[in-house]
Amino acid sequence: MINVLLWLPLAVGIVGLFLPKKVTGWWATLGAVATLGVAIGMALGFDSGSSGLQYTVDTSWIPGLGVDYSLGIDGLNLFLVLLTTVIWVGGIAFAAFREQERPQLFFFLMLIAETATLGAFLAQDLLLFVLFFDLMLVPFYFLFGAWGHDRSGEGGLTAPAATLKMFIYTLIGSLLMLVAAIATAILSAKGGHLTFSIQELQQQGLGTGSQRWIFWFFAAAFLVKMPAFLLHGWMPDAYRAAPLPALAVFSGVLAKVGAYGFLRIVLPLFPAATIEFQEVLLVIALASILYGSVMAFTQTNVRLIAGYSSVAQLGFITAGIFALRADGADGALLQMVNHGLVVAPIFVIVAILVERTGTEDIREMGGMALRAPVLAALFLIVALATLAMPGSANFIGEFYILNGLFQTKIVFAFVAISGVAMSAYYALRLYQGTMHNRKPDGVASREIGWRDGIVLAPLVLCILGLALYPQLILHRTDPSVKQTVAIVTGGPAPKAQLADSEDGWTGYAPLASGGKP
Amino acid sequence: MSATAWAWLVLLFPLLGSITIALGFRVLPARAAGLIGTVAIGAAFACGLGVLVSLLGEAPDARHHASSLWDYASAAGLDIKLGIYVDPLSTFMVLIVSGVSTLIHLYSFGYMQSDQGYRRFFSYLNFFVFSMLLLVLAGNFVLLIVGWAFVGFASYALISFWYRRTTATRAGMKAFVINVVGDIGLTLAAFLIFRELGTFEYEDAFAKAGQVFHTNEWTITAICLLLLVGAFAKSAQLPFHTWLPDAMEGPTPVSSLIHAATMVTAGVYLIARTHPFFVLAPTAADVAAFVGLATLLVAGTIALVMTDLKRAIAYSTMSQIGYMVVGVSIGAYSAGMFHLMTHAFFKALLFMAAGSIIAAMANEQNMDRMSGFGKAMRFTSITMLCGALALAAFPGTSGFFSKDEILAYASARGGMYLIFTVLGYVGALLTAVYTFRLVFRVLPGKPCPEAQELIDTGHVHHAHPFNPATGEEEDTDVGFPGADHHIAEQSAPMRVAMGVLAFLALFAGLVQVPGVDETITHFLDPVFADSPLTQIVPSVGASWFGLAIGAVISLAGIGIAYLAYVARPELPGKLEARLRPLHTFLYNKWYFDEAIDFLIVRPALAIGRFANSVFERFVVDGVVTGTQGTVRGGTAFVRAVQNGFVRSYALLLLVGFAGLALYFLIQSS
Amino acid sequence: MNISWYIVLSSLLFATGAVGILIRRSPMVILLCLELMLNAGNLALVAFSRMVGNQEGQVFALVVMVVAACEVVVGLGLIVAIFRRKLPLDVDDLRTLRG
Amino acid sequence: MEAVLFFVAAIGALGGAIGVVAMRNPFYSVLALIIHLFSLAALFLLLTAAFIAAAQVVVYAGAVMVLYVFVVAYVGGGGESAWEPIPGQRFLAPLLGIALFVELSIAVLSSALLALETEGPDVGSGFGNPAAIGHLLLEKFLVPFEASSILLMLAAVGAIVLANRKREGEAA
Amino acid sequence: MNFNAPHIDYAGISPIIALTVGICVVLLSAVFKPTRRLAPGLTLLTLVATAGLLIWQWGETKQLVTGALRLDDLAISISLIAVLTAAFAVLFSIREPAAEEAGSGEYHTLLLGSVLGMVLLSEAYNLVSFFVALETLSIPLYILCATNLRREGSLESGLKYLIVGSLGSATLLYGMAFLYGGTGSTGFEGIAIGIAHGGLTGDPLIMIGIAMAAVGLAFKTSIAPFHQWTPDVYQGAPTPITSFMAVATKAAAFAVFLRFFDVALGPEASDWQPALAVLAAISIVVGNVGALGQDSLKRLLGYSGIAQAGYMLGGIVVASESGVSALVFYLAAYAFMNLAAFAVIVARERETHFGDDIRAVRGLGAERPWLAWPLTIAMLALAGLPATAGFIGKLYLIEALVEGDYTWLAVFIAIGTMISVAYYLRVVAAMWMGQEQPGAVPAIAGASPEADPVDPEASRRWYLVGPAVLCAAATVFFGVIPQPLVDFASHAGASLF
Repeated sequence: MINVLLWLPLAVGIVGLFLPKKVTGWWATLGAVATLGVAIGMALGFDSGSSGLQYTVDTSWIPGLGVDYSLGIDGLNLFLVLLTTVIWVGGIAFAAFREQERPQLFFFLMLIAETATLGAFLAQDLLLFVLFFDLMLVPFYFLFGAWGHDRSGEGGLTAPAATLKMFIYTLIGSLLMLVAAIATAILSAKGGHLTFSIQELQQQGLGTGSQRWIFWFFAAAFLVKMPAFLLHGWMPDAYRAAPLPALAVFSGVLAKVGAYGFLRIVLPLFPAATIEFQEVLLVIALASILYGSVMAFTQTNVRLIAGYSSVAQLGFITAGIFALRADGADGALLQMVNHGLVVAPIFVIVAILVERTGTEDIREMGGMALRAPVLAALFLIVALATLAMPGSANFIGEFYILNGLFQTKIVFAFVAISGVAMSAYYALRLYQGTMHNRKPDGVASREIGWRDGIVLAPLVLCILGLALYPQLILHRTDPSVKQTVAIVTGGPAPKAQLADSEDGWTGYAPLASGGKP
Repeated sequence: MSATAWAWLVLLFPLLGSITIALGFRVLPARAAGLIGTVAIGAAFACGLGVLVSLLGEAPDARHHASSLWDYASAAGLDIKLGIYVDPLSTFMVLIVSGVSTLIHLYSFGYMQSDQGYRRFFSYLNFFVFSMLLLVLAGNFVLLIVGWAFVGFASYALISFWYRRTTATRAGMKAFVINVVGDIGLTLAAFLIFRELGTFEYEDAFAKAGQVFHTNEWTITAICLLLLVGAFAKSAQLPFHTWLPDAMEGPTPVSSLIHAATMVTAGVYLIARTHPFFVLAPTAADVAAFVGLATLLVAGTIALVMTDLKRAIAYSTMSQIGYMVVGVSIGAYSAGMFHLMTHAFFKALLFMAAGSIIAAMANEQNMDRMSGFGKAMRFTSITMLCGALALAAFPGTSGFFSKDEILAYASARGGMYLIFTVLGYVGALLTAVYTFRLVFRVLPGKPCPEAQELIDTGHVHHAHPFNPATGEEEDTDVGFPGADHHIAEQSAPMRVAMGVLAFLALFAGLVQVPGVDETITHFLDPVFADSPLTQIVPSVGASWFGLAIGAVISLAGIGIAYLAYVARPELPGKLEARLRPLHTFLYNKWYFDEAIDFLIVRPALAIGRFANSVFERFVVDGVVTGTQGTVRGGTAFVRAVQNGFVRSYALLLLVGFAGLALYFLIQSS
Repeated sequence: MNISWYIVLSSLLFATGAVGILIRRSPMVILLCLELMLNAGNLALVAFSRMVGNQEGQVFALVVMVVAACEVVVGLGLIVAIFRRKLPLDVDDLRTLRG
Repeated sequence: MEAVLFFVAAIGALGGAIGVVAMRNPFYSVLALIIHLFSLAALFLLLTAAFIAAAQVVVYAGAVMVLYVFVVAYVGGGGESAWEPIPGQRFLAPLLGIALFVELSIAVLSSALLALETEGPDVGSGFGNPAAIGHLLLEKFLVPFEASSILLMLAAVGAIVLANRKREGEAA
Repeated sequence: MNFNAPHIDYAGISPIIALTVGICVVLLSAVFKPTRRLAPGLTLLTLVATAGLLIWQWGETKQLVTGALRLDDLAISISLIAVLTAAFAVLFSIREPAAEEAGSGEYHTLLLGSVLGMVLLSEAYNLVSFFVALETLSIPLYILCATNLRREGSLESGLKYLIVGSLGSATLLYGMAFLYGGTGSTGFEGIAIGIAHGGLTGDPLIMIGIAMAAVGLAFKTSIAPFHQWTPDVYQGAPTPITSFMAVATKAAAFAVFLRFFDVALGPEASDWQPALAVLAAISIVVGNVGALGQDSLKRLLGYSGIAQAGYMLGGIVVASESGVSALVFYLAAYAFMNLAAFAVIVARERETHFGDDIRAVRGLGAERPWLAWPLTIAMLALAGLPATAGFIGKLYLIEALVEGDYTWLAVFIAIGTMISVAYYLRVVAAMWMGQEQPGAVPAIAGASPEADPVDPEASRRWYLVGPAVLCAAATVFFGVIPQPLVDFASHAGASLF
């Protein structure tokens, strides 16, 4: 089952290579939908009570190097997997509705990307994770580079150059991570049985001294991926260059892998270092929040507004994780899903707008709402979700994150929450600037066709559904999250029903020092 | 049917209405949309009555119920249910909100008839009512925040209803952002409450608060102050009030519903709702009271000089809310809520009248150009007069009783609270003056051209549409204020709505006459029973004495207004000339906008620009370019060494050998 | 005579050969200098073989002679080829490959 | 006696070497090398390596040098210009040479190996005579021996390839 | 005086015999006109036979001919790599002007000779056979580099290689002399014993010997700062020979590097490890930095080869079994990646008039997918991206390094890889994205742009496309299912100690 989920996209993509141009798009969409189906099937069969792994596959892959092919689903990655499959359906369908040059290759790459991303989420072997983590990047290099926008005309970078920048940037992190991963395995094996299985490594534990530097190698990889403040240098160019369908899936999902990595790997494997560097990471997170927001409301390029807003959002998520409390982490996970669900449609909408206005400069847009009320309505919902309007699942996400932060590091919470106000401003600015105010000449205010409709509507429906019942996610993530956090904070792995107990709210304050030796 | 069941229905109808209208925007005929909207709210009001009845059927101290549909977000020890809380207070609010809303829907049914986006309007309006009801019925702080933000959004959507007016969109943005600040205040308060009490539910929280905190502990004070941030932002109290005047960009019914009758009073409701906290944090309560007082006076003074009809009324709204805030913070809970009710009536009424007049003036809101509508629009002017009298607390009207009850309580509480009595009366004088300034400006005198046209032809004047604020031409696709909106004289629904409100404005006060019948106090008593402050009750005599003073003051005020604007019209000009600086100061609304702009907006944008132009380029990209530079340098060097001379290759080889040999020699023991 | 004398001599020869390669530009002379270095090696080998008292070093030296001969042959062949191509017999003028 | 011989031979070898490096004309360099080789052969004799010495004279000073002479004669041994195109080469080369010499000598002289300070053990008369070498070549070092024969053949082939007249190598 | 012939294990030396016979046959075939065309076929036959015999000997561990050679899995695996590479080189040489220039027979004889040298080198177990084998490997290459007599670059590269190469071997020889002097033995084990028991650990004499040996071997494996011949020779030599050199020479040299340092100089490990580590780091930097912005693909691969050598040296630095295995694995992977790349370069070189300039592959993705994919895979693999053998290779090396407490070198590899991506992907971008800014026409004989297309059909020749696809496939296959290759490598590693 889980193997099907993982390899189906790739298989579809390879077949697609040999299909005629016309049909590849549809074939790819079909494949993506099928994958989504599998994912949903697994989600239905998911036992929400348990905190352990489910649907596990574990066979030795390179025994010579102690690498296993082991996959599994638990509360941490269940919904990220779903998110991935959903977003990919959206992105591929959106692309399928439009003319692509070299479509076979385009969709082939898109589907490889899906497999790689799923792999990163499913992998339960440290090295397998690293492998997929690096692999994710390759298809996007081609997608951005070959189908991207050459901006050398307007004094920007050529698409390949911009993409190369992104590639090298993210590779710094992931290569260091490769070294770190191997070091983790070898050091914690202590000459004994060498394994990369995350569970076993967790059992073996790692010396605090080595945890320190290994922690940072991993952190580098994840923070670049997000991207976090000061490591986001690749983002503006890459986002400007990228073709929008690919960008939608890219910023919708890939950024989350970084945050997920913290939960899946850093917290369980390097608890001591995590506690030691909690503040540092929080500072980075806050910087990302503030910087991203400030940038977002001064940008004029709609892509970049969305891009920097993601920087801010990922800042929130990081903050949530490093609150080192179950609620913060829960919120972070919820927020990953939410952010994926809002940012992807935003880029789809941006694509639609660009088609109508022929520009990406928000100052040259506007007045779209009158003739395109449906588009406006959909966009409005997405925008409100983006600014974490109370009543949206995003609000619950941020509420949990900030609550977690508030209960441990109250000052950070106060700073972080100012990001909420700013997000209100830039999200509305994005909406108003495109939909409201006077309509400049040359802007064709057209309603969206059924094609874009069926791409957007499901995503928006997901947003609304979650808004009504975020519990759907929280309920399933909670046990695993509690376990993960408990590893760091040294608290006993708490029972699932702790939520109901009288003093559950006191949470688990991080130990002053130590954690795991 | 149980009270909670009714309450759920109360929420259901507006939501359904909103969704139906929204989804059916292509198929529904305009009238139908308006009808659905109005009926939905009417139904809500009916169910509200249902709640009331079933509550009254129970013992006074059993009149509170919580009910929840499902776990909204319960994990990691947070327990957040989708729950409501029904008690006399929320019921009271439900009735006011749904009642007034019904009337205003009726009014809009006529007023907005020929506006573009008629359906959108009703969809929004229904959504607003839903949010407002959610706000008042919410059973826990999270849901409260949700409702809080929803009304904020609804108000945003309706302020920038004519979204092709830059002024409108900008005003909407302003309102929204300030409201978000308020939400943040509430959220932080919620976090703190959760941290101290471990729950978000009203009942548990209030129950625990007594045991956990002792009076004036910093935590509880902090909680209250954070709550106040939310309350002030929503209720346009200093310094968060600047959005309210701009909010007048919205259609007049919106102003009357959201920015006069209901939403802006949410803050008052919040304070009343969380009074157990405020009881524990008297300091915070006093802060609230003084802010209310300040707002009351500041707004009153500004209202004196405003020339824009709607904005003038808006400022009076602020000052009236000031009264309510004072009331609920110093302990005159029922009095505050009472004033909230009466104010809802007469202020809604005033706005309706103003809307009608503005329609007649074809989108001209400047009072200086208005006059003589007394003849031109009889019905409108009569109703307006009723509203004005109530607002000016003319003896016997609703405002008369409600306002003076607050002041009476203040004096009864004594001590420093006498300040509130005294300054409250000063405010009352201001109120009377600016209210009748409006009346005397607009109604009497020689009809202005538009009024004349109306009298002669019976048709509303049509002007070339332009935005008075910016002077730019209106984009008529979407519509704009006064775009052939209807006037009361020509639309039955409007007349009905205004008639009812006029009646209420005049006589609603009689339900709560000191010593005679104190219906509201009795009804609300169970809610506030736990507060020691309710022990303080002004004696009947004292109350009547207060009423007497109030009557005198209000008459005096009206007199002054008459003197200044009818008897000797040149007087204001003279005063203005005499007190030029004061006038400019007031006319610029005490420079609040400028201050905020200077202190917050500009810095933020400046930082943004800096980040964009300098930081991004030199630091963030600098890292990249820097490394690139070094690598490039390395390349240049390597390729320079690779100079093609085989002999220099040999040289390097031997140099390397020498170096290596040297290392090994050093290594050798 | 002590063996170390021979070794020092051989290292002197080795250095001389190296210097020759570095400063001479005629490929033929450079080949000669290579011969010098190899011979230095041979001297060292033979000296050491005398020192340790087994003849492996001498055999080695013999093999080295063969190798040296081969290098010479190939080198001279190249020189002839270059000469045939009318290219200058100066290693410094053969630098089209660089950078 | 032996010391005298050593020094004579050493000076010869060194002089020859320096001659090779210093002579402007390749032809003279070749002659200098021949001197060098002969003195080297003498040194080999001193080291009781009779066979090697013989091979040295026959193979080297004989065959190889003849080959050299022919080639030099063929391509014409024009002296090279004194101009030094590579900056620093002239200056660095000698320094480097000295450095190498110093390093090597240090290695030798500071070595803890006592045998270096001896003339080596007394060895039987057979030491280094053709028979002994032959034995080693055909027993212990059979593989290198064969390999070097193949190597010679390959070198010959290479020479043919490079210097072959028939192809239009010279046409260019 | 009685002559007692040494015991000879003919099974053990059968591959060598096969090669020798092959050399003679091919050479003879060149003599008679009718048989001339058979040379490539015969060569392939020889190589196949050799490979067969090598595989037959797989698992054996024995000393041959009185300890002159040592046949073990390390030797066999390396020999196999060399033979395989040679076979591909033969295929690439079909219609290669250089081969016709030199005469097919002679050309292939020399090629086989070089292979023989490599096989001997990988088995060499005493200094003499070591030295002879090294020369047997090199001297034919000197000639082969120069065989394209038409092109000045070819001759130049030949001469440069000869001069610098001989200098290197002279140094090596001198070092050997010292080691022999110090230990009184030419056998690797003898040396080890001599050092260990002669109380000579850390003796200057030995140390300087090691230094010189290191220089000689570093030269052959093109480790900086002894690398400078590499780019020039790679670029100047006929492309098939370049591909052969790039892979096989490196493999054989590394084999003996391993054997000599891990066995003979094992006792001194603690002394030479840091030195080699530094050398590795230097080559990683120099190679990657130098490759940036190179327009000649062969030159680019030359520099990248220097960097890769740096990575591989790590396998020696740690002086451990896993290090050896990692190195062997990497060499195998390296063979596939490079051969795939070179196959494409040869094809384009003959088809376009750009020579080996990067412009020769621009737009390849659209017009020649069957060439574009292999080159793309090769580049990604060289960059060490996942799902290719290159990734596993790096993984293996880094694992060995971390085990051997050389994590800093592992980090260096990571950083180097990061830089390398810039130039590898430049090639990829040129193929797929067509955005490559046209660089100045390199006026160098190595890739003389004005050279007319030799064979317009080159991109469809089975003997070019076949190898390209095959090697690319292998690269991916061993990236996804590396275990077989890992076993192969770990056997080799186990056999050394």
